[in-house]
Amino acid sequence: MSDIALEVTDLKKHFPIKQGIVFKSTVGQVKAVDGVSLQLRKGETLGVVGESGCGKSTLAKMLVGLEKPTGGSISVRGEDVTRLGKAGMRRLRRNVQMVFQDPYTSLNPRMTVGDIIGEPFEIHEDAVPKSGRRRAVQDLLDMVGLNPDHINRYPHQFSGGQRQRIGIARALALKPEILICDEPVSALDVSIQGQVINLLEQLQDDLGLSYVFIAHDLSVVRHISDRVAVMYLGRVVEIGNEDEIYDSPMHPYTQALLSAVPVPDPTLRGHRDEIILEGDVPSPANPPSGCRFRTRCWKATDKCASEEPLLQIRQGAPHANACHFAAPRDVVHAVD
Amino acid sequence: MGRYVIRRLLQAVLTLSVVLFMLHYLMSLAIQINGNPVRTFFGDKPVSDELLQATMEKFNLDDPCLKSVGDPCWGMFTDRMQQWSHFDFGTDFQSVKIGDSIANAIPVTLTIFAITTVVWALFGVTAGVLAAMNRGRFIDYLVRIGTTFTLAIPGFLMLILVQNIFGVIIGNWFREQFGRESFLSLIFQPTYSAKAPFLSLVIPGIALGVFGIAGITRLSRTSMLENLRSDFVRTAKAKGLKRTRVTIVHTLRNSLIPVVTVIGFALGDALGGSVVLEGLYNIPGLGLLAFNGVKTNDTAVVIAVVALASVVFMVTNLIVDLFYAVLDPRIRYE
Amino acid sequence: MSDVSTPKPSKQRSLWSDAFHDLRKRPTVIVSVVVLLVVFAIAFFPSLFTSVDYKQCDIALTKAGPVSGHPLGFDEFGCDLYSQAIYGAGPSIQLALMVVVITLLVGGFIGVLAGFYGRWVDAIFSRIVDIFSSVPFLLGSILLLAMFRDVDLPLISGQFELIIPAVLTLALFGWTNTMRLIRASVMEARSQDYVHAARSLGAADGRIMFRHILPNAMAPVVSLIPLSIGGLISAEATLSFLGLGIKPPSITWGIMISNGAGWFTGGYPRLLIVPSIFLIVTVLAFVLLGDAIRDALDPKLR
Amino acid sequence: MADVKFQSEILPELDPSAPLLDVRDLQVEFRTRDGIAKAVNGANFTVNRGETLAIVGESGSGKSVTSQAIMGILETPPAKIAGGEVLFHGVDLLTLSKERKRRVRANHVAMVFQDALSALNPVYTVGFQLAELFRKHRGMSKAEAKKKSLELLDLVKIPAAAQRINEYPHQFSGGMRQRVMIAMALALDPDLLIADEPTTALDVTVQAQIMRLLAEIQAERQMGLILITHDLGVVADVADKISVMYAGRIVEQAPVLDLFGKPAHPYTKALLRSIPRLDTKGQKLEVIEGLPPVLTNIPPGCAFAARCHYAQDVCRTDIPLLETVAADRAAACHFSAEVINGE
Amino acid sequence: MRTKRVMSAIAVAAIAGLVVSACGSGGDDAGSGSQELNLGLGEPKNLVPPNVGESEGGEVTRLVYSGLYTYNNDGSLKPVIAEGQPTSTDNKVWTIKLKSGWTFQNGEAIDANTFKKAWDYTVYGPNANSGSYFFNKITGFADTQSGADPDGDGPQKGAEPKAKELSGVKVVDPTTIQITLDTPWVVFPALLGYTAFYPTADACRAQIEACNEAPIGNGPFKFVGKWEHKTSIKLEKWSDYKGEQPSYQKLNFTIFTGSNNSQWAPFEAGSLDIAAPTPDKYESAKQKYGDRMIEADSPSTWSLGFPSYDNIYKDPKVRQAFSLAVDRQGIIDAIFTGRGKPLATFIPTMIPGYTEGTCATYCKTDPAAAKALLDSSTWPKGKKVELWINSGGTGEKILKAIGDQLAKNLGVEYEMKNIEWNDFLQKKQDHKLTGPFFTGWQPDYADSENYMGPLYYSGAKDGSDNDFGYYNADFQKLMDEGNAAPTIAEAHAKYTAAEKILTETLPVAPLYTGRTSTVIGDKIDFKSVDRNPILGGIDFVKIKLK
Repeated sequence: MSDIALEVTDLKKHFPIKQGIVFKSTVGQVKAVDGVSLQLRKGETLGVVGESGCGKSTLAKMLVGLEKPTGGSISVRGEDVTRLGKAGMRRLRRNVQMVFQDPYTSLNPRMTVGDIIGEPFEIHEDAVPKSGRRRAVQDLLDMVGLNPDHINRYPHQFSGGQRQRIGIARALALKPEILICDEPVSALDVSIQGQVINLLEQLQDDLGLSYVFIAHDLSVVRHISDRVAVMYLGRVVEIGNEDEIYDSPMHPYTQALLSAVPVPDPTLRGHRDEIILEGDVPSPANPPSGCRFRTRCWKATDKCASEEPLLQIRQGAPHANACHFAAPRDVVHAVD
Repeated sequence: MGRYVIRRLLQAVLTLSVVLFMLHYLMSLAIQINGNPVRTFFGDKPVSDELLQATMEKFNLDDPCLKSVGDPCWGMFTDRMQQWSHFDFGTDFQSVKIGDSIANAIPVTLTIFAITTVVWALFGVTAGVLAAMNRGRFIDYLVRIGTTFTLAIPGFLMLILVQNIFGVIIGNWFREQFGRESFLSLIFQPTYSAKAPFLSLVIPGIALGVFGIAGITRLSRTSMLENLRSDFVRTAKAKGLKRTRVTIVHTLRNSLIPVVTVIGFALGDALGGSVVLEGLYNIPGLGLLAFNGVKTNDTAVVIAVVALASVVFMVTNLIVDLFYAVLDPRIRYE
Repeated sequence: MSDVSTPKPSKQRSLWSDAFHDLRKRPTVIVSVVVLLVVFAIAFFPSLFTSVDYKQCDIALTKAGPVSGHPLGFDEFGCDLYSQAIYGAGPSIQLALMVVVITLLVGGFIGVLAGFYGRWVDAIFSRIVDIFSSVPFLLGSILLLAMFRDVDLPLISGQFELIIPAVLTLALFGWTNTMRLIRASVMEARSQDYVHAARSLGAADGRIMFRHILPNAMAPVVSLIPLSIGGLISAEATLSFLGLGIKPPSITWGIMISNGAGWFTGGYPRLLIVPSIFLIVTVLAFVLLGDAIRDALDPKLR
Repeated sequence: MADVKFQSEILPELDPSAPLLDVRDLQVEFRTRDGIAKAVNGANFTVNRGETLAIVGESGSGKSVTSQAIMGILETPPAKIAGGEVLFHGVDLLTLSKERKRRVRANHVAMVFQDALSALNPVYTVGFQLAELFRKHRGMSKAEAKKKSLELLDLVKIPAAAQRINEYPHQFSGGMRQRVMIAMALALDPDLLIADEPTTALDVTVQAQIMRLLAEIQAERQMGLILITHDLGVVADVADKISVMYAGRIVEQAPVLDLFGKPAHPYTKALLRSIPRLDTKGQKLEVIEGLPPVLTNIPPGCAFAARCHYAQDVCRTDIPLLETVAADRAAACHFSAEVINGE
Repeated sequence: MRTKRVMSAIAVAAIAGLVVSACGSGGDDAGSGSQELNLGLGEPKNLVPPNVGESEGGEVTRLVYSGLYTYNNDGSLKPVIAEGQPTSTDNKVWTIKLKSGWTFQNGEAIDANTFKKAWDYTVYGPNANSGSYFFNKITGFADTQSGADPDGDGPQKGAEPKAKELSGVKVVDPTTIQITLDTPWVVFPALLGYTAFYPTADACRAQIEACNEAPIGNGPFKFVGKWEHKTSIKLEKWSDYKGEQPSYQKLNFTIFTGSNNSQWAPFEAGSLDIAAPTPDKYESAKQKYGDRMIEADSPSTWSLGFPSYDNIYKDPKVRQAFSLAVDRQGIIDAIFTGRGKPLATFIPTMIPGYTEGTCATYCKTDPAAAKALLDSSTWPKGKKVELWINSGGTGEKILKAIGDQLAKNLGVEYEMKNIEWNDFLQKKQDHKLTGPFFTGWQPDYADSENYMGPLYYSGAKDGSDNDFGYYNADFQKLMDEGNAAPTIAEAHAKYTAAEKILTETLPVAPLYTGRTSTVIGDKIDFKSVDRNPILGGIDFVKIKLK
């Protein structure tokens, strides 16, 4: 198992709903993430997709230690970091870093680029000796394709794409093995998205990084990922290699999700298998019994309400899914 | 909502108890440091100890704790609270029931506040809205200059000037022209007149209103401007609604929400301002009651009036918050 | 809203330098800055503006009109009105500055703590703020000053002894506003991604609070500083007017107004008008500057 | 083109034979702190009944401003319509009196905004905001208006409409809110619907629902639809023809198949190549280097020149005009012929 | 035992009030022709005669109650209920005859017994009446007081008084009262016009608090309704009054409690019939109302007190230097627009026993002499003078003006110590004032003795029992001789000799007497206005409305 960079087992995050006049008591739980298990291999990119409210951002936050899990474990290099104290968190942070969604809010507008990228060195003083820090920052700028002379500029003097590069440089400062990218390109214009995606791919090649790539844009995820996990209401409903998921999705939700993504090719119009889901995602405070997707699923039976389908490799599928009635269906390509 | 109100009330009770105790402690400390106020009853006269003692007993100021600096005088505090629980607020140094004094003062101060609030609502909000609607034009500049000046002239100075100019100079002219009983003469009075209790409060009330009007006007203006730029106003325009409807139904109501909260706070400030106002105009309201209480170290009066002020302040703010929820359906208090 | 209103990044200047450039161009700013520079010079170096000792009074000259060397004449005590007005600036301005510094430090610190940690820390400080704000500011100040201004404070002497009681009182009731403001903007800043980023780098709470959150939460407070200095000068004048501020023979504009008020319709309007103009012009300059800074920092409010 | 409203009491002078909407050389400027920003710099396009025109562009390209100029809801100032015509069945909407402009809105031209949460007034119920249209434009009674509003909510498939009509916008989910927006736009049966990024804020599955709803309603009512978006996937799915905007200009205009098949402008071409596709496995993405120009300081010549592989000296001096390059299509490029014919 | 007496001035109101308005403010009603007199008033402390201690209460009490005597304008006693002047053969036992037929407004008859009961009530220790000390020279006074409290303010109480009645007061018959003093005192009758000696009805004493709110009087006016605290007091003519009846029906006091003296403005607005202009309005008032203005010296004196107990101020030269440095007329001109009179004596002019120019040497302005004196004194060079005053009121201005002059004429720096009234009183009594202080005196009775004995006489040889720490054996001796003198004239001769000693040793530097200027509204018949310099107020009973 030495090729596992990061392993998440039965990870849970429940936010209590509190009520009370003087003393508040917990009257319920918002189960943002409710039993997620994932493995990230060294050097690979694991895409995590799902709609808003599925828990993917909470998952990302737990992975970098911004949220404390309610249950389950996260192990980095075989060490469970959720059980560790401050020192463990420090180690986690040296190894696991995050790239944020919004390049406008994720950089402190009052700090220069040099200060932003150099901050990790100040926090982890042993990372780079004081004298070498400026050099190190300039190297990082160079690495992400920015002019090293711009070290004294402020974030607002850069465009969105350039800012995202700054964010990436900051994340790379401590030479982590794992980058958690939370919607790193969704705030960027289409013509800029490609630049950042290419940069991430190139850095992966150069530095041997492992990525957890969280996004709602399935096209981007397909483009960059080796493996993909699909989340719905705090659970992973399907996980597998990129082509397995996209070409032969097993879970009805995955199928619906993929079919809903428009493809920039007018010739496919009317030739794709379109699944339009009814209704909205249920509240994570009160998820449906059994299979969480059953309320919107066209395949749902009584079994789905009573028995929770586990995420496992089922018959007829090369990859794990969580559906009692899993069956492949190609919704991405034209069907005539 | 009910739960929220209960929680807020509980908080208010807690806050009030602390306020009461702090006041009590401060007043006790003042006596401990400055000496027993009962001493002043006798001026420079020699006072026999027994006379002093008897007088102190009469005003409940004979507790030995008042002689040791720093003593919180718990006993006095609990006694007072016990009295209060029977709605007995004690007597002041004139042996007048404080409850009665307050009851007499409340209508007067309320009248002032009513006038002040009307000034704010009528002039402040209107000016702010007009300025926002005519942004960058003459009326906007006029309103902005006006608010800047009202901010720049300290309240007490404004009151002095108003009293001297409107009450004395203009008022005297009216009195010479139209006689002393004329309507204008009664309005332009330099002090409160028991003969025309309402009319003689109009100018002071307006003056007090001018005190805090800048904040209201500016907030109305910015809030209005913000909403005029909002997406839902754009939607309303896209719906082909008339300008007046867009302004009043879709902008004004949303803009008034923050203004209402500020009026709540501003009334708290006005209570402070009323101390100066009522002193200058000799208006027998709460501010004067409090001011005289402080001046004479009349602990019982000060604590009662300030406690009342805090209660009014807290209740006003609670009502404002609830009203806020009524105005803005997004606010739901747990 | 519209696409164009977000200026293109590469040309954008920083918030502060942008604000500064914006401010430099406004006539009101230029005028008020000049006025304030003069006022500060007066406050800290009064002897540059008058060679007359403000304490040198000749009662025989009471309310006498202007004569050579005494351009504004004399007050009721036969003191030179001009030099009184000049020396009257110092205590007010010093007091206002001290109060602003204290409220910024105390209110800022507590505001950051309350906003950052939330929960019980916030609950406790918010209750304390409730307590202070439920006692009307002016009433509370009068209460405290009337009772305790005569108490000798240890360790303080000289010029400051005169203003310290008022400083402490005004600060005591003033910090809550700063605290509330800072708390609100800290709570807003707390959930920004750059804070998450710092946290995910392992930054300690102190670093996050003071390096990341505070500088960003300061903007709304900064524009309020001139306004609150103006307000404090007014407040000091009010207290002096009520006889609760600085004591003679030290002089402030508030005392001058208090002494002069009665003479306004008594044949000597000058005694009220002179200190009033000094006071109003100073406060006005602060208000205008504060307005301009706020506009510059938050253009959408313009 | 059935069911054309030949008579309109608001616009009696309209010419039913003229195109539904014909925008000619529309120019919009904004006063900003850095100078005049030319947000729209000569937009030309037409929309016919039953037709869907997609206006595609990145942020700052002027597509939203164009739509608001058509609606007549630009804030003026800071905006200023510097020139051009917006002909609705031959009537220039820009020259109408304020009152007539107002009545054209919602009756003839309606709009759906991107963020329904902020576009709906938070302090009124959904029912109130819908009924308002009927009451103010049609003079209906409260009860009638409510009935019509309910019908509309049913039309946009809001479940339990009778209860939800009394709820406030924040109590609706994103998708439901956008349906309310659509219902509002459709209330007075407009001839032209402008949808400004109607699904950008929504999840893909919801986006699919909304796009399908819009398509159905358009087909049923034979409205003209202007769809403003940056998402080429959505465009490919629903548009009849496409206008691509860049830095305030329309750089290419073409029927959907032609545009995706053989783009005639380097920008369009680069854009199509820079987006990852769901149905193909990733190879390295082509990127458009550089940034769009600043609107207050658009360089002379072609605005795209700095980022363009085809750029020659002429591109830096002469502004290419939008010219016909083939049947039904136009492009604003000095080298459109080369571009359309591949490399 | 402290021998000091009265100073009825209370706190802020007094210092401002005396100078500014003294007792009288009035004006006329808005021309409605109604028989009403509208006056302004500060809030009285108490309206029960035994407990009235200040001018506001005194003003109302004198209208609602009548006593044995009141004062003529020359300070002599004017009988009201009494028949003729008090008589005595030895100045120790005094006999007073009463008129008969007088009653209270509730019908209760007034006779000698009424007075005895009232006085017994007044002096009885536990009743805590502020007027009781007026009786302290009467035999048996000490027995009516409570014993010392063994534990200070602790829970134990002092011993009960030995007697409930004042043994020195005897009812000889229903119209004769006999008062016996501990020692002979020729001045004693001068006390009898004071409100403390006014009678109270049995019904009043039975419910003293109610009586305070709605007095049962025996004077020319009776209460309409209750005392509306801090708002108004309304009186109307009591038509059964046996004495001089007012010529009009109603007298309304509006009570002013504002932080400034705000009666002038309402006078100008026509809601008051008599008022005194505030100092700053004086000049304009004089111009406008000059012919209707009554200006008169008041019997109250104002001085700069010296802490003789303090090492620095022990040296009489320092005190003399300070006194010489003050320009009294300048202060009066500047702050009171000339309304006041520099004091060159310890006794004001209208008081029996006044002698002109007793303090001619040191009660004048002579900066050169002052400087020389100070230089030759023990005054430590560079010492900052601390000037003490209770905060609020006009006194602060006067003290500042004094400070300015000390600075100008003596070259010393000064610092104002404004402290709260109660603190000031306490510190003054405890000899904790560290510098000169502003002090005023309003007489209790019209005699020169009252300006000296209560203030500077000391039982202890170090002067520790008066506020000034002043002790002078010669002065003590002369005062004692004066008190024991058989006739008023002889007494005054001794008192004047004693005053001479004060003018050399200066326990205080006399500054000025106040001068009231009262403007009479034009609805009042100006000729009917009679101002009593001893009582310091206008006789409202005599006023006639036009």
